[in-house]
Amino acid sequence: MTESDPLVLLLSFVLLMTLVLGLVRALRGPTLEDRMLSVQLLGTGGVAVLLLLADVMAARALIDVALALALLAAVAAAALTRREVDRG
Amino acid sequence: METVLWNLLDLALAGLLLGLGWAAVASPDLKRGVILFIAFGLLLAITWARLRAPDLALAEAAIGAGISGALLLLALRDDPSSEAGDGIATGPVAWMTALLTLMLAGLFGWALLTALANPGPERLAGQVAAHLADSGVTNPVTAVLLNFRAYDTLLELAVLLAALLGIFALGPARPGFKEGGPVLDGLIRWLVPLLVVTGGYLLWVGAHAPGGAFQAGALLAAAAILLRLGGREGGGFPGPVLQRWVLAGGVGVFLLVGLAVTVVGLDFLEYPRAWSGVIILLIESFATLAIAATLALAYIGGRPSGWDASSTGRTTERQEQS
Amino acid sequence: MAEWVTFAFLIAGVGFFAAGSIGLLRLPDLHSRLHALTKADNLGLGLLVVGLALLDGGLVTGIKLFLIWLLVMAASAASSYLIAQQAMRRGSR
Amino acid sequence: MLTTQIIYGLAGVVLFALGVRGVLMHISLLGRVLSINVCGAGVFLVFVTLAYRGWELPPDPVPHALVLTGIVVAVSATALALALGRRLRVALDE
Repeated sequence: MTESDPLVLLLSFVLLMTLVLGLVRALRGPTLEDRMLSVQLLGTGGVAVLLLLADVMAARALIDVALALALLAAVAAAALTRREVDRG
Repeated sequence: METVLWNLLDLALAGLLLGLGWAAVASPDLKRGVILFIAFGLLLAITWARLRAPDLALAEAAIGAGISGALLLLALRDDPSSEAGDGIATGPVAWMTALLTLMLAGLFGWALLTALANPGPERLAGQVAAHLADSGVTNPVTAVLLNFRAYDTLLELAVLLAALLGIFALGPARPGFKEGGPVLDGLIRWLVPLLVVTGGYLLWVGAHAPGGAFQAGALLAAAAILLRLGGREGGGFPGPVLQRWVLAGGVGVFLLVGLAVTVVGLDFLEYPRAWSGVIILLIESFATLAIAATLALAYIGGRPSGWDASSTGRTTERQEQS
Repeated sequence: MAEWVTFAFLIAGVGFFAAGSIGLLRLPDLHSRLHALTKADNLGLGLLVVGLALLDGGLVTGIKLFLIWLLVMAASAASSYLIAQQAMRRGSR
Repeated sequence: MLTTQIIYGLAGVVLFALGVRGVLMHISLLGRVLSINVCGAGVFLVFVTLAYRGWELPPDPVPHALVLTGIVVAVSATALALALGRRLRVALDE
Protein backbone atom coordinates (compact mmCIF):
# COMPACT_ATOMS: atom_id res chain seq x y z
CA MET A 1 0.00 0.00 0.00
CA THR A 2 1.20 3.52 -0.72
CA GLU A 3 1.67 6.31 1.77
CA SER A 4 -1.41 8.15 0.57
CA ASP A 5 -3.68 5.52 2.07
CA PRO A 6 -4.52 7.06 5.47
CA LEU A 7 -5.85 10.19 3.82
CA VAL A 8 -8.00 8.33 1.30
CA LEU A 9 -9.21 6.09 4.11
CA LEU A 10 -10.08 9.13 6.20
CA LEU A 11 -11.95 10.59 3.24
CA SER A 12 -13.91 7.34 2.81
CA PHE A 13 -14.97 7.60 6.42
CA VAL A 14 -15.97 11.26 6.07
CA LEU A 15 -17.90 10.47 2.90
CA LEU A 16 -19.74 7.68 4.68
CA MET A 17 -20.68 10.11 7.44
CA THR A 18 -22.09 12.60 4.92
CA LEU A 19 -24.19 9.75 3.53
CA VAL A 20 -25.52 9.14 7.04
CA LEU A 21 -26.52 12.79 7.10
CA GLY A 22 -28.29 12.43 3.76
CA LEU A 23 -30.10 9.32 4.92
CA VAL A 24 -31.77 11.27 7.70
CA ARG A 25 -33.90 12.70 4.90
CA ALA A 26 -34.93 9.17 3.92
CA LEU A 27 -36.09 8.55 7.47
CA ARG A 28 -37.90 11.86 7.86
CA GLY A 29 -39.47 12.25 4.45
CA PRO A 30 -41.98 13.84 4.54
CA THR A 31 -42.92 12.97 0.95
CA LEU A 32 -42.02 9.87 -1.01
CA GLU A 33 -39.98 11.99 -3.40
CA ASP A 34 -37.80 13.28 -0.57
CA ARG A 35 -36.99 9.72 0.36
CA MET A 36 -36.20 8.88 -3.27
CA LEU A 37 -33.80 11.80 -3.44
CA SER A 38 -32.04 10.43 -0.43
CA VAL A 39 -31.71 7.03 -2.11
CA GLN A 40 -30.33 8.77 -5.17
CA LEU A 41 -27.71 10.47 -3.02
CA LEU A 42 -26.84 7.09 -1.57
CA GLY A 43 -26.44 5.71 -5.10
CA THR A 44 -24.00 8.41 -6.20
CA GLY A 45 -22.29 8.48 -2.80
CA GLY A 46 -22.07 4.70 -2.81
CA VAL A 47 -20.29 4.82 -6.17
CA ALA A 48 -17.87 7.36 -4.67
CA VAL A 49 -17.24 5.25 -1.54
CA LEU A 50 -16.59 2.17 -3.67
CA LEU A 51 -14.12 4.07 -5.86
CA LEU A 52 -12.28 5.33 -2.77
CA LEU A 53 -12.25 1.82 -1.26
CA ALA A 54 -10.94 0.43 -4.57
CA ASP A 55 -7.92 2.67 -4.05
CA VAL A 56 -7.46 2.09 -0.30
CA MET A 57 -7.89 -1.67 -0.51
CA ALA A 58 -5.93 -1.86 -3.78
CA ALA A 59 -8.81 -3.85 -5.27
CA ARG A 60 -9.48 -2.88 -8.88
CA ALA A 61 -12.54 -5.13 -8.98
CA LEU A 62 -14.38 -2.61 -6.81
CA ILE A 63 -14.39 -0.25 -9.78
CA ASP A 64 -16.55 -2.83 -11.57
CA VAL A 65 -18.81 -2.94 -8.52
CA ALA A 66 -19.12 0.85 -8.67
CA LEU A 67 -20.08 0.57 -12.33
CA ALA A 68 -22.77 -2.02 -11.55
CA LEU A 69 -24.09 0.11 -8.72
CA ALA A 70 -24.30 3.17 -10.95
CA LEU A 71 -26.23 1.23 -13.59
CA LEU A 72 -28.65 -0.31 -11.11
CA ALA A 73 -29.28 2.93 -9.22
CA ALA A 74 -30.72 4.29 -12.45
CA VAL A 75 -32.94 1.21 -12.86
CA ALA A 76 -34.15 1.65 -9.28
CA ALA A 77 -35.03 5.28 -9.97
CA ALA A 78 -37.09 4.20 -12.98
CA ALA A 79 -38.82 1.50 -10.92
CA LEU A 80 -39.66 4.01 -8.22
CA THR A 81 -41.50 6.31 -10.58
CA ARG A 82 -43.39 4.05 -13.01
CA ARG A 83 -47.08 3.21 -13.07
CA GLU A 84 -48.86 0.23 -14.50
CA VAL A 85 -51.34 0.75 -17.34
CA ASP A 86 -54.51 -0.18 -15.52
CA ARG A 87 -54.38 2.42 -12.78
CA GLY A 88 -54.16 6.16 -12.38
CA MET B 1 -3.70 5.15 13.10
CA GLU B 2 -4.89 3.19 10.13
CA THR B 3 -6.40 0.47 12.29
CA VAL B 4 -8.35 3.04 14.27
CA LEU B 5 -9.67 4.56 11.05
CA TRP B 6 -10.73 1.17 9.74
CA ASN B 7 -12.48 0.44 13.02
CA LEU B 8 -14.32 3.74 12.82
CA LEU B 9 -15.36 3.04 9.26
CA ASP B 10 -16.51 -0.46 10.21
CA LEU B 11 -18.52 0.89 13.12
CA ALA B 12 -20.11 3.55 10.91
CA LEU B 13 -21.02 1.06 8.19
CA ALA B 14 -22.36 -1.56 10.61
CA GLY B 15 -24.29 1.09 12.52
CA LEU B 16 -25.78 2.42 9.29
CA LEU B 17 -26.84 -1.09 8.26
CA LEU B 18 -28.49 -1.66 11.62
CA GLY B 19 -30.21 1.72 11.62
CA LEU B 20 -31.62 1.26 8.13
CA GLY B 21 -32.53 -2.39 8.76
CA TRP B 22 -34.35 -1.41 11.92
CA ALA B 23 -36.14 1.50 10.29
CA ALA B 24 -37.15 -0.61 7.27
CA VAL B 25 -38.54 -3.43 9.40
CA ALA B 26 -40.15 -1.36 12.12
CA SER B 27 -41.83 1.12 9.82
CA PRO B 28 -45.62 0.73 9.89
CA ASP B 29 -45.71 2.70 6.63
CA LEU B 30 -44.71 0.09 4.07
CA LYS B 31 -43.87 2.62 1.37
CA ARG B 32 -41.27 4.07 3.66
CA GLY B 33 -40.14 0.56 4.58
CA VAL B 34 -39.57 -0.46 0.97
CA ILE B 35 -37.58 2.65 0.08
CA LEU B 36 -35.45 2.22 3.17
CA PHE B 37 -34.94 -1.41 2.17
CA ILE B 38 -33.57 -0.30 -1.21
CA ALA B 39 -31.14 1.99 0.61
CA PHE B 40 -30.27 -0.96 2.85
CA GLY B 41 -29.43 -3.05 -0.23
CA LEU B 42 -27.11 -0.35 -1.57
CA LEU B 43 -25.29 -0.25 1.77
CA LEU B 44 -25.04 -4.01 1.87
CA ALA B 45 -23.19 -3.91 -1.46
CA ILE B 46 -20.67 -1.48 0.08
CA THR B 47 -20.36 -3.77 3.11
CA TRP B 48 -19.52 -6.78 0.93
CA ALA B 49 -16.91 -4.66 -0.84
CA ARG B 50 -15.41 -3.74 2.54
CA LEU B 51 -15.34 -7.38 3.67
CA ARG B 52 -13.31 -8.29 0.56
CA ALA B 53 -16.19 -10.06 -1.17
CA PRO B 54 -16.41 -8.20 -4.51
CA ASP B 55 -18.30 -11.09 -6.13
CA LEU B 56 -21.06 -10.59 -3.59
CA ALA B 57 -20.91 -6.82 -3.90
CA LEU B 58 -21.58 -7.14 -7.63
CA ALA B 59 -24.51 -9.48 -7.09
CA GLU B 60 -25.94 -7.35 -4.31
CA ALA B 61 -25.64 -4.15 -6.34
CA ALA B 62 -27.64 -5.79 -9.12
CA ILE B 63 -30.11 -7.79 -7.05
CA GLY B 64 -30.41 -6.27 -3.59
CA ALA B 65 -30.54 -2.68 -4.73
CA GLY B 66 -32.19 -3.21 -8.10
CA ILE B 67 -34.33 -6.28 -8.63
CA SER B 68 -35.54 -6.92 -5.05
CA GLY B 69 -36.44 -3.27 -4.70
CA ALA B 70 -38.33 -3.27 -7.99
CA LEU B 71 -40.25 -6.40 -6.93
CA LEU B 72 -41.24 -4.96 -3.56
CA LEU B 73 -42.27 -1.68 -5.17
CA LEU B 74 -44.60 -3.56 -7.50
CA ALA B 75 -46.13 -5.47 -4.59
CA LEU B 76 -46.66 -2.16 -2.81
CA ARG B 77 -49.18 -1.18 -5.47
CA ASP B 78 -51.26 -4.28 -4.75
CA ASP B 79 -51.28 -3.99 -0.99
CA PRO B 80 -54.14 -1.82 0.25
CA SER B 81 -52.90 -2.03 3.85
CA SER B 82 -49.78 -0.13 2.81
CA GLU B 83 -51.91 3.01 2.69
CA ALA B 84 -53.56 2.45 6.03
CA GLY B 85 -50.33 2.19 8.01
CA ASP B 86 -51.59 -0.08 10.79
CA GLY B 87 -49.57 -3.09 9.74
CA ILE B 88 -47.73 -3.86 12.99
CA ALA B 89 -48.93 -5.93 15.93
CA THR B 90 -49.08 -4.33 19.38
CA GLY B 91 -49.87 -5.33 22.96
CA PRO B 92 -48.73 -8.55 24.65
CA VAL B 93 -47.77 -10.05 21.27
CA ALA B 94 -45.12 -7.36 20.91
CA TRP B 95 -43.58 -8.23 24.27
CA MET B 96 -43.55 -11.93 23.62
CA THR B 97 -41.95 -11.61 20.20
CA ALA B 98 -39.38 -9.25 21.66
CA LEU B 99 -38.49 -11.83 24.31
CA LEU B 100 -38.36 -14.63 21.75
CA THR B 101 -36.14 -12.73 19.34
CA LEU B 102 -33.87 -11.66 22.17
CA MET B 103 -33.35 -15.29 23.10
CA LEU B 104 -32.73 -16.27 19.48
CA ALA B 105 -30.25 -13.44 19.05
CA GLY B 106 -28.45 -14.48 22.24
CA LEU B 107 -28.12 -18.03 20.97
CA PHE B 108 -26.96 -16.96 17.52
CA GLY B 109 -24.51 -14.44 18.99
CA TRP B 110 -23.08 -17.08 21.30
CA ALA B 111 -22.63 -19.46 18.35
CA LEU B 112 -20.93 -16.72 16.34
CA LEU B 113 -18.50 -15.78 19.10
CA THR B 114 -17.67 -19.42 19.70
CA ALA B 115 -16.97 -19.91 16.01
CA LEU B 116 -14.80 -16.79 15.88
CA ALA B 117 -12.87 -17.74 19.03
CA ASN B 118 -12.09 -21.27 17.86
CA PRO B 119 -11.32 -21.24 14.14
CA GLY B 120 -10.82 -24.83 13.06
CA PRO B 121 -7.28 -25.87 12.18
CA GLU B 122 -8.23 -27.00 8.69
CA ARG B 123 -10.37 -24.60 6.69
CA LEU B 124 -11.95 -25.16 3.33
CA ALA B 125 -10.16 -22.05 2.09
CA GLY B 126 -6.89 -23.97 2.20
CA GLN B 127 -8.28 -26.78 0.11
CA VAL B 128 -9.72 -24.40 -2.45
CA ALA B 129 -6.37 -22.62 -2.74
CA ALA B 130 -4.52 -25.93 -3.07
CA HIS B 131 -6.70 -27.16 -5.96
CA LEU B 132 -7.41 -23.84 -7.67
CA ALA B 133 -4.85 -24.55 -10.39
CA ASP B 134 -6.81 -27.66 -11.42
CA SER B 135 -10.18 -25.95 -11.61
CA GLY B 136 -9.84 -24.26 -15.00
CA VAL B 137 -10.44 -20.76 -13.58
CA THR B 138 -8.49 -18.50 -11.24
CA ASN B 139 -11.36 -16.75 -9.46
CA PRO B 140 -11.79 -18.97 -6.36
CA VAL B 141 -15.50 -18.18 -5.99
CA THR B 142 -16.19 -19.25 -9.58
CA ALA B 143 -14.08 -22.37 -8.98
CA VAL B 144 -16.19 -23.30 -5.96
CA LEU B 145 -19.48 -22.58 -7.74
CA LEU B 146 -18.83 -24.22 -11.08
CA ASN B 147 -16.28 -26.89 -10.26
CA PHE B 148 -15.74 -27.95 -6.64
CA ARG B 149 -19.38 -27.64 -5.65
CA ALA B 150 -20.98 -27.75 -9.08
CA TYR B 151 -23.61 -30.10 -7.74
CA ASP B 152 -24.96 -27.37 -5.45
CA THR B 153 -25.05 -24.84 -8.24
CA LEU B 154 -26.86 -27.24 -10.56
CA LEU B 155 -29.50 -27.83 -7.92
CA GLU B 156 -29.71 -24.12 -7.25
CA LEU B 157 -30.52 -23.46 -10.88
CA ALA B 158 -33.24 -26.09 -10.54
CA VAL B 159 -34.59 -24.27 -7.47
CA LEU B 160 -34.73 -21.02 -9.44
CA LEU B 161 -36.62 -22.75 -12.21
CA ALA B 162 -39.02 -24.33 -9.71
CA ALA B 163 -39.74 -20.95 -8.11
CA LEU B 164 -40.49 -19.47 -11.52
CA LEU B 165 -42.79 -22.35 -12.43
CA GLY B 166 -44.57 -21.75 -9.14
CA ILE B 167 -45.09 -18.14 -10.09
CA PHE B 168 -46.38 -19.15 -13.52
CA ALA B 169 -48.81 -21.59 -11.90
CA LEU B 170 -50.37 -18.80 -9.88
CA GLY B 171 -51.85 -16.79 -12.71
CA PRO B 172 -51.27 -14.57 -15.71
CA ALA B 173 -48.66 -11.83 -15.86
CA ARG B 174 -49.13 -8.44 -14.24
CA PRO B 175 -50.30 -5.56 -16.41
CA GLY B 176 -47.57 -3.71 -18.28
CA PHE B 177 -46.50 -0.14 -17.69
CA LYS B 178 -47.55 3.13 -19.23
CA GLU B 179 -45.48 4.69 -22.00
CA GLY B 180 -42.46 6.25 -20.43
CA GLY B 181 -42.13 9.65 -22.07
CA PRO B 182 -39.04 11.05 -23.80
CA VAL B 183 -36.70 11.18 -20.80
CA LEU B 184 -37.27 7.60 -19.75
CA ASP B 185 -37.02 6.46 -23.37
CA GLY B 186 -33.73 8.29 -23.64
CA LEU B 187 -32.49 6.62 -20.47
CA ILE B 188 -33.52 3.20 -21.77
CA ARG B 189 -31.86 3.79 -25.10
CA TRP B 190 -28.39 3.96 -23.59
CA LEU B 191 -28.81 2.14 -20.28
CA VAL B 192 -30.11 -1.15 -21.71
CA PRO B 193 -27.16 -1.67 -24.09
CA LEU B 194 -24.77 -0.75 -21.28
CA LEU B 195 -26.38 -3.27 -18.93
CA VAL B 196 -26.12 -5.97 -21.59
CA VAL B 197 -22.48 -5.17 -22.38
CA THR B 198 -21.55 -5.03 -18.70
CA GLY B 199 -23.32 -8.36 -18.17
CA GLY B 200 -21.31 -9.95 -20.96
CA TYR B 201 -18.13 -8.44 -19.55
CA LEU B 202 -18.84 -9.83 -16.06
CA LEU B 203 -19.55 -13.29 -17.49
CA TRP B 204 -16.22 -13.23 -19.30
CA VAL B 205 -14.04 -11.87 -16.47
CA GLY B 206 -15.73 -14.22 -13.97
CA ALA B 207 -13.06 -16.81 -14.77
CA HIS B 208 -10.23 -14.75 -13.30
CA ALA B 209 -11.81 -11.78 -11.52
CA PRO B 210 -15.00 -11.03 -9.59
CA GLY B 211 -18.00 -11.73 -11.79
CA GLY B 212 -19.74 -14.77 -13.26
CA ALA B 213 -23.08 -16.18 -14.30
CA PHE B 214 -25.13 -14.88 -11.38
CA GLN B 215 -23.94 -11.30 -11.61
CA ALA B 216 -24.18 -11.28 -15.40
CA GLY B 217 -27.65 -12.82 -15.31
CA ALA B 218 -28.84 -10.25 -12.79
CA LEU B 219 -27.64 -7.37 -14.98
CA LEU B 220 -29.35 -8.81 -18.06
CA ALA B 221 -32.54 -9.25 -16.03
CA ALA B 222 -32.29 -5.62 -14.94
CA ALA B 223 -32.11 -4.65 -18.62
CA ALA B 224 -35.31 -6.59 -19.34
CA ILE B 225 -37.02 -5.05 -16.32
CA LEU B 226 -36.02 -1.57 -17.46
CA LEU B 227 -37.48 -2.23 -20.92
CA ARG B 228 -40.73 -3.32 -19.30
CA LEU B 229 -40.77 -0.25 -17.06
CA GLY B 230 -40.56 1.86 -20.18
CA GLY B 231 -43.81 0.42 -21.47
CA ARG B 232 -42.49 -2.37 -23.66
CA GLU B 233 -44.84 -5.15 -22.68
CA GLY B 234 -42.60 -8.09 -23.53
CA GLY B 235 -39.53 -6.67 -21.84
CA GLY B 236 -37.52 -7.31 -25.00
CA PHE B 237 -38.10 -11.04 -24.63
CA PRO B 238 -38.23 -13.64 -27.38
CA GLY B 239 -41.42 -15.63 -28.00
CA PRO B 240 -42.77 -18.26 -25.59
CA VAL B 241 -41.11 -21.17 -27.34
CA LEU B 242 -37.64 -19.67 -27.15
CA GLN B 243 -38.35 -18.59 -23.58
CA ARG B 244 -38.88 -22.23 -22.62
CA TRP B 245 -35.61 -23.27 -24.26
CA VAL B 246 -33.67 -20.49 -22.54
CA LEU B 247 -35.18 -21.30 -19.14
CA ALA B 248 -34.51 -25.00 -19.48
CA GLY B 249 -31.08 -24.39 -20.99
CA GLY B 250 -29.46 -23.41 -17.68
CA VAL B 251 -30.15 -26.70 -15.93
CA GLY B 252 -30.20 -28.66 -19.19
CA VAL B 253 -26.71 -27.82 -20.46
CA PHE B 254 -25.30 -28.23 -16.95
CA LEU B 255 -26.82 -31.71 -16.68
CA LEU B 256 -25.83 -32.72 -20.21
CA VAL B 257 -22.23 -31.71 -19.62
CA GLY B 258 -22.24 -33.48 -16.26
CA LEU B 259 -23.51 -36.66 -17.91
CA ALA B 260 -21.33 -36.35 -21.00
CA VAL B 261 -18.14 -36.59 -18.95
CA THR B 262 -19.29 -39.92 -17.53
CA VAL B 263 -18.99 -41.38 -21.05
CA VAL B 264 -15.21 -40.99 -20.93
CA GLY B 265 -15.11 -42.64 -17.52
CA LEU B 266 -15.15 -39.60 -15.25
CA ASP B 267 -17.58 -39.03 -12.38
CA PHE B 268 -20.73 -36.96 -12.81
CA LEU B 269 -19.71 -33.28 -13.16
CA GLU B 270 -16.00 -34.11 -12.99
CA TYR B 271 -14.46 -32.11 -15.82
CA PRO B 272 -11.43 -33.30 -17.80
CA ARG B 273 -8.66 -30.99 -16.62
CA ALA B 274 -7.53 -29.60 -19.95
CA TRP B 275 -11.11 -28.67 -20.85
CA SER B 276 -12.44 -27.38 -17.56
CA GLY B 277 -12.02 -23.68 -18.42
CA VAL B 278 -14.01 -24.04 -21.64
CA ILE B 279 -16.62 -26.28 -20.02
CA ILE B 280 -17.16 -23.79 -17.20
CA LEU B 281 -17.61 -20.95 -19.67
CA LEU B 282 -20.10 -23.02 -21.67
CA ILE B 283 -22.17 -23.90 -18.59
CA GLU B 284 -21.98 -20.33 -17.32
CA SER B 285 -23.13 -18.84 -20.62
CA PHE B 286 -26.31 -20.89 -20.63
CA ALA B 287 -26.76 -20.37 -16.90
CA THR B 288 -26.48 -16.59 -17.39
CA LEU B 289 -29.29 -16.58 -19.94
CA ALA B 290 -31.44 -18.85 -17.79
CA ILE B 291 -30.89 -16.75 -14.66
CA ALA B 292 -31.64 -13.56 -16.58
CA ALA B 293 -34.84 -15.01 -18.00
CA THR B 294 -35.90 -16.42 -14.62
CA LEU B 295 -35.42 -13.16 -12.75
CA ALA B 296 -37.01 -11.04 -15.46
CA LEU B 297 -40.03 -13.33 -15.81
CA ALA B 298 -40.34 -13.52 -12.02
CA TYR B 299 -40.63 -9.74 -12.05
CA ILE B 300 -43.49 -9.99 -14.53
CA GLY B 301 -45.21 -11.99 -11.78
CA GLY B 302 -47.08 -14.64 -13.75
CA ARG B 303 -47.38 -16.45 -17.06
CA PRO B 304 -46.32 -14.07 -19.81
CA SER B 305 -48.72 -13.57 -22.69
CA GLY B 306 -48.34 -16.36 -25.20
CA TRP B 307 -47.87 -19.15 -22.68
CA ASP B 308 -51.58 -19.72 -22.12
CA ALA B 309 -52.46 -20.08 -25.77
CA SER B 310 -49.89 -22.77 -26.43
CA SER B 311 -50.70 -26.45 -26.08
CA THR B 312 -49.17 -27.21 -22.68
CA GLY B 313 -50.91 -24.40 -20.86
CA ARG B 314 -54.38 -25.25 -22.09
CA THR B 315 -55.14 -28.37 -20.07
CA THR B 316 -54.42 -26.77 -16.71
CA GLU B 317 -56.49 -23.77 -17.64
CA ARG B 318 -59.47 -25.95 -18.43
CA GLN B 319 -59.14 -27.76 -15.13
CA GLU B 320 -59.16 -24.46 -13.30
CA GLN B 321 -62.41 -23.43 -14.91
CA SER B 322 -64.31 -26.66 -14.29
CA MET C 1 3.65 18.95 -5.54
CA ALA C 2 1.56 16.72 -7.76
CA GLU C 3 0.45 14.88 -4.65
CA TRP C 4 -1.01 18.00 -3.15
CA VAL C 5 -3.02 18.69 -6.27
CA THR C 6 -4.39 15.13 -6.10
CA PHE C 7 -5.36 15.49 -2.47
CA ALA C 8 -6.94 18.85 -3.12
CA PHE C 9 -9.20 17.24 -5.73
CA LEU C 10 -10.15 14.42 -3.38
CA ILE C 11 -10.86 16.70 -0.43
CA ALA C 12 -12.88 19.08 -2.57
CA GLY C 13 -14.87 16.12 -3.93
CA VAL C 14 -15.83 14.92 -0.47
CA GLY C 15 -16.58 18.54 0.47
CA PHE C 16 -19.15 18.79 -2.32
CA PHE C 17 -20.78 15.58 -1.17
CA ALA C 18 -21.00 17.02 2.33
CA ALA C 19 -22.57 20.19 0.92
CA GLY C 20 -25.10 18.10 -0.99
CA SER C 21 -26.06 16.13 2.11
CA ILE C 22 -26.43 19.25 4.21
CA GLY C 23 -28.52 20.78 1.47
CA LEU C 24 -30.73 17.73 1.34
CA LEU C 25 -31.19 17.95 5.07
CA ARG C 26 -31.60 21.70 5.55
CA LEU C 27 -33.30 23.11 2.47
CA PRO C 28 -37.00 23.78 2.94
CA ASP C 29 -38.76 22.00 0.07
CA LEU C 30 -38.38 19.19 -2.42
CA HIS C 31 -37.51 21.24 -5.49
CA SER C 32 -34.71 23.20 -3.90
CA ARG C 33 -33.36 19.97 -2.43
CA LEU C 34 -33.45 18.33 -5.84
CA HIS C 35 -31.67 21.28 -7.35
CA ALA C 36 -28.91 21.41 -4.74
CA LEU C 37 -28.33 17.71 -4.39
CA THR C 38 -27.88 16.64 -8.00
CA LYS C 39 -25.44 19.42 -8.80
CA ALA C 40 -23.39 18.96 -5.65
CA ASP C 41 -22.95 15.22 -5.79
CA ASN C 42 -22.23 15.05 -9.51
CA LEU C 43 -19.53 17.70 -9.13
CA GLY C 44 -18.24 15.93 -6.03
CA LEU C 45 -17.96 12.65 -7.88
CA GLY C 46 -16.23 14.39 -10.79
CA LEU C 47 -13.58 15.87 -8.51
CA LEU C 48 -13.08 12.55 -6.75
CA VAL C 49 -12.69 10.80 -10.10
CA VAL C 50 -10.00 13.26 -11.19
CA GLY C 51 -8.17 12.81 -7.88
CA LEU C 52 -8.38 9.03 -7.98
CA ALA C 53 -7.29 8.87 -11.62
CA LEU C 54 -4.21 10.97 -10.75
CA LEU C 55 -3.54 8.76 -7.75
CA ASP C 56 -3.75 5.57 -9.80
CA GLY C 57 -1.84 6.93 -12.78
CA GLY C 58 -3.00 4.15 -15.11
CA LEU C 59 -4.69 5.16 -18.36
CA VAL C 60 -7.20 2.30 -18.46
CA THR C 61 -8.34 2.91 -14.90
CA GLY C 62 -8.56 6.64 -15.64
CA ILE C 63 -10.81 6.04 -18.63
CA LYS C 64 -12.97 3.61 -16.67
CA LEU C 65 -13.39 6.08 -13.83
CA PHE C 66 -14.26 8.87 -16.24
CA LEU C 67 -16.88 6.67 -17.94
CA ILE C 68 -18.45 5.85 -14.58
CA TRP C 69 -18.68 9.57 -13.87
CA LEU C 70 -20.39 10.26 -17.21
CA LEU C 71 -22.76 7.39 -16.55
CA VAL C 72 -23.69 8.62 -13.09
CA MET C 73 -24.26 12.15 -14.42
CA ALA C 74 -26.54 11.00 -17.22
CA ALA C 75 -28.40 8.62 -14.92
CA SER C 76 -28.90 11.16 -12.18
CA ALA C 77 -30.12 13.77 -14.66
CA ALA C 78 -32.76 11.32 -15.85
CA SER C 79 -33.72 10.16 -12.37
CA SER C 80 -34.06 13.68 -10.98
CA TYR C 81 -36.36 14.45 -13.89
CA LEU C 82 -38.42 11.35 -13.12
CA ILE C 83 -38.61 12.22 -9.42
CA ALA C 84 -39.63 15.81 -10.15
CA GLN C 85 -42.22 14.60 -12.66
CA GLN C 86 -43.69 12.21 -10.12
CA ALA C 87 -43.80 14.96 -7.49
CA MET C 88 -45.72 17.23 -9.88
CA ARG C 89 -48.16 14.49 -10.83
CA ARG C 90 -48.92 13.76 -7.22
CA GLY C 91 -49.10 17.42 -6.37
CA SER C 92 -51.62 18.18 -9.11
CA ARG C 93 -53.92 15.34 -8.11
CA MET D 1 -10.60 -12.92 16.52
CA LEU D 2 -10.48 -9.65 14.60
CA THR D 3 -12.27 -6.48 15.67
CA THR D 4 -13.78 -6.25 12.18
CA GLN D 5 -15.26 -9.72 12.59
CA ILE D 6 -16.80 -8.83 15.93
CA ILE D 7 -18.31 -5.60 14.60
CA TYR D 8 -19.91 -7.07 11.47
CA GLY D 9 -20.69 -10.42 13.05
CA LEU D 10 -22.70 -8.87 15.84
CA ALA D 11 -24.37 -6.53 13.36
CA GLY D 12 -25.38 -9.63 11.40
CA VAL D 13 -26.84 -11.26 14.51
CA VAL D 14 -28.83 -8.15 15.36
CA LEU D 15 -30.10 -7.84 11.77
CA PHE D 16 -31.20 -11.47 11.91
CA ALA D 17 -33.10 -10.79 15.14
CA LEU D 18 -34.66 -7.62 13.74
CA GLY D 19 -35.82 -9.59 10.73
CA VAL D 20 -37.33 -12.38 12.82
CA ARG D 21 -39.16 -9.85 14.94
CA GLY D 22 -40.42 -8.11 11.82
CA VAL D 23 -41.76 -11.36 10.41
CA LEU D 24 -43.65 -12.01 13.62
CA MET D 25 -44.93 -8.46 14.06
CA HIS D 26 -46.03 -7.44 10.59
CA ILE D 27 -49.62 -8.17 9.71
CA SER D 28 -49.31 -7.57 5.99
CA LEU D 29 -47.56 -10.08 3.78
CA LEU D 30 -45.37 -7.43 2.17
CA GLY D 31 -44.06 -6.35 5.57
CA ARG D 32 -43.19 -9.94 6.37
CA VAL D 33 -41.44 -10.54 3.06
CA LEU D 34 -39.41 -7.38 3.59
CA SER D 35 -38.52 -8.50 7.12
CA ILE D 36 -37.41 -11.93 6.04
CA ASN D 37 -35.11 -10.33 3.50
CA VAL D 38 -33.51 -8.27 6.29
CA CYS D 39 -33.25 -11.46 8.33
CA GLY D 40 -31.52 -13.22 5.44
CA ALA D 41 -29.14 -10.30 5.02
CA GLY D 42 -28.15 -10.75 8.67
CA VAL D 43 -27.32 -14.40 8.09
CA PHE D 44 -25.35 -13.54 4.94
CA LEU D 45 -23.42 -10.94 6.93
CA VAL D 46 -22.46 -13.53 9.55
CA PHE D 47 -21.27 -15.90 6.80
CA VAL D 48 -19.18 -13.26 5.07
CA THR D 49 -17.76 -12.21 8.43
CA LEU D 50 -16.64 -15.77 9.11
CA ALA D 51 -15.04 -15.85 5.65
CA TYR D 52 -13.11 -12.63 6.32
CA ARG D 53 -9.54 -13.25 7.48
CA GLY D 54 -7.94 -9.82 7.67
CA TRP D 55 -5.69 -8.11 5.16
CA GLU D 56 -2.90 -10.69 4.88
CA LEU D 57 -4.94 -13.81 4.14
CA PRO D 58 -7.43 -13.91 1.26
CA PRO D 59 -11.02 -14.49 2.39
CA ASP D 60 -12.48 -17.99 2.33
CA PRO D 61 -14.29 -18.41 -1.02
CA VAL D 62 -16.65 -21.19 0.11
CA PRO D 63 -18.95 -19.00 2.26
CA HIS D 64 -18.84 -16.41 -0.51
CA ALA D 65 -20.13 -18.95 -3.01
CA LEU D 66 -22.86 -20.01 -0.58
CA VAL D 67 -23.97 -16.43 0.01
CA LEU D 68 -23.89 -15.66 -3.72
CA THR D 69 -26.32 -18.47 -4.43
CA GLY D 70 -28.26 -17.41 -1.34
CA ILE D 71 -28.76 -13.90 -2.66
CA VAL D 72 -30.17 -15.22 -5.94
CA VAL D 73 -32.41 -17.78 -4.24
CA ALA D 74 -33.65 -15.11 -1.82
CA VAL D 75 -34.78 -12.85 -4.64
CA SER D 76 -36.60 -15.63 -6.48
CA ALA D 77 -38.25 -16.78 -3.24
CA THR D 78 -39.31 -13.17 -2.66
CA ALA D 79 -40.86 -13.06 -6.10
CA LEU D 80 -42.69 -16.33 -5.46
CA ALA D 81 -44.00 -15.16 -2.08
CA LEU D 82 -45.24 -11.89 -3.53
CA ALA D 83 -46.94 -13.70 -6.42
CA LEU D 84 -48.62 -16.02 -3.90
CA GLY D 85 -49.80 -13.02 -1.92
CA ARG D 86 -51.23 -11.41 -5.01
CA ARG D 87 -53.06 -14.61 -5.94
CA LEU D 88 -54.36 -14.89 -2.38
CA ARG D 89 -55.75 -11.39 -2.48
CA VAL D 90 -57.51 -12.11 -5.77
CA ALA D 91 -58.95 -15.30 -4.30
CA LEU D 92 -60.17 -13.51 -1.17
CA ASP D 93 -61.80 -10.75 -3.20
CA GLU D 94 -63.81 -13.21 -5.26
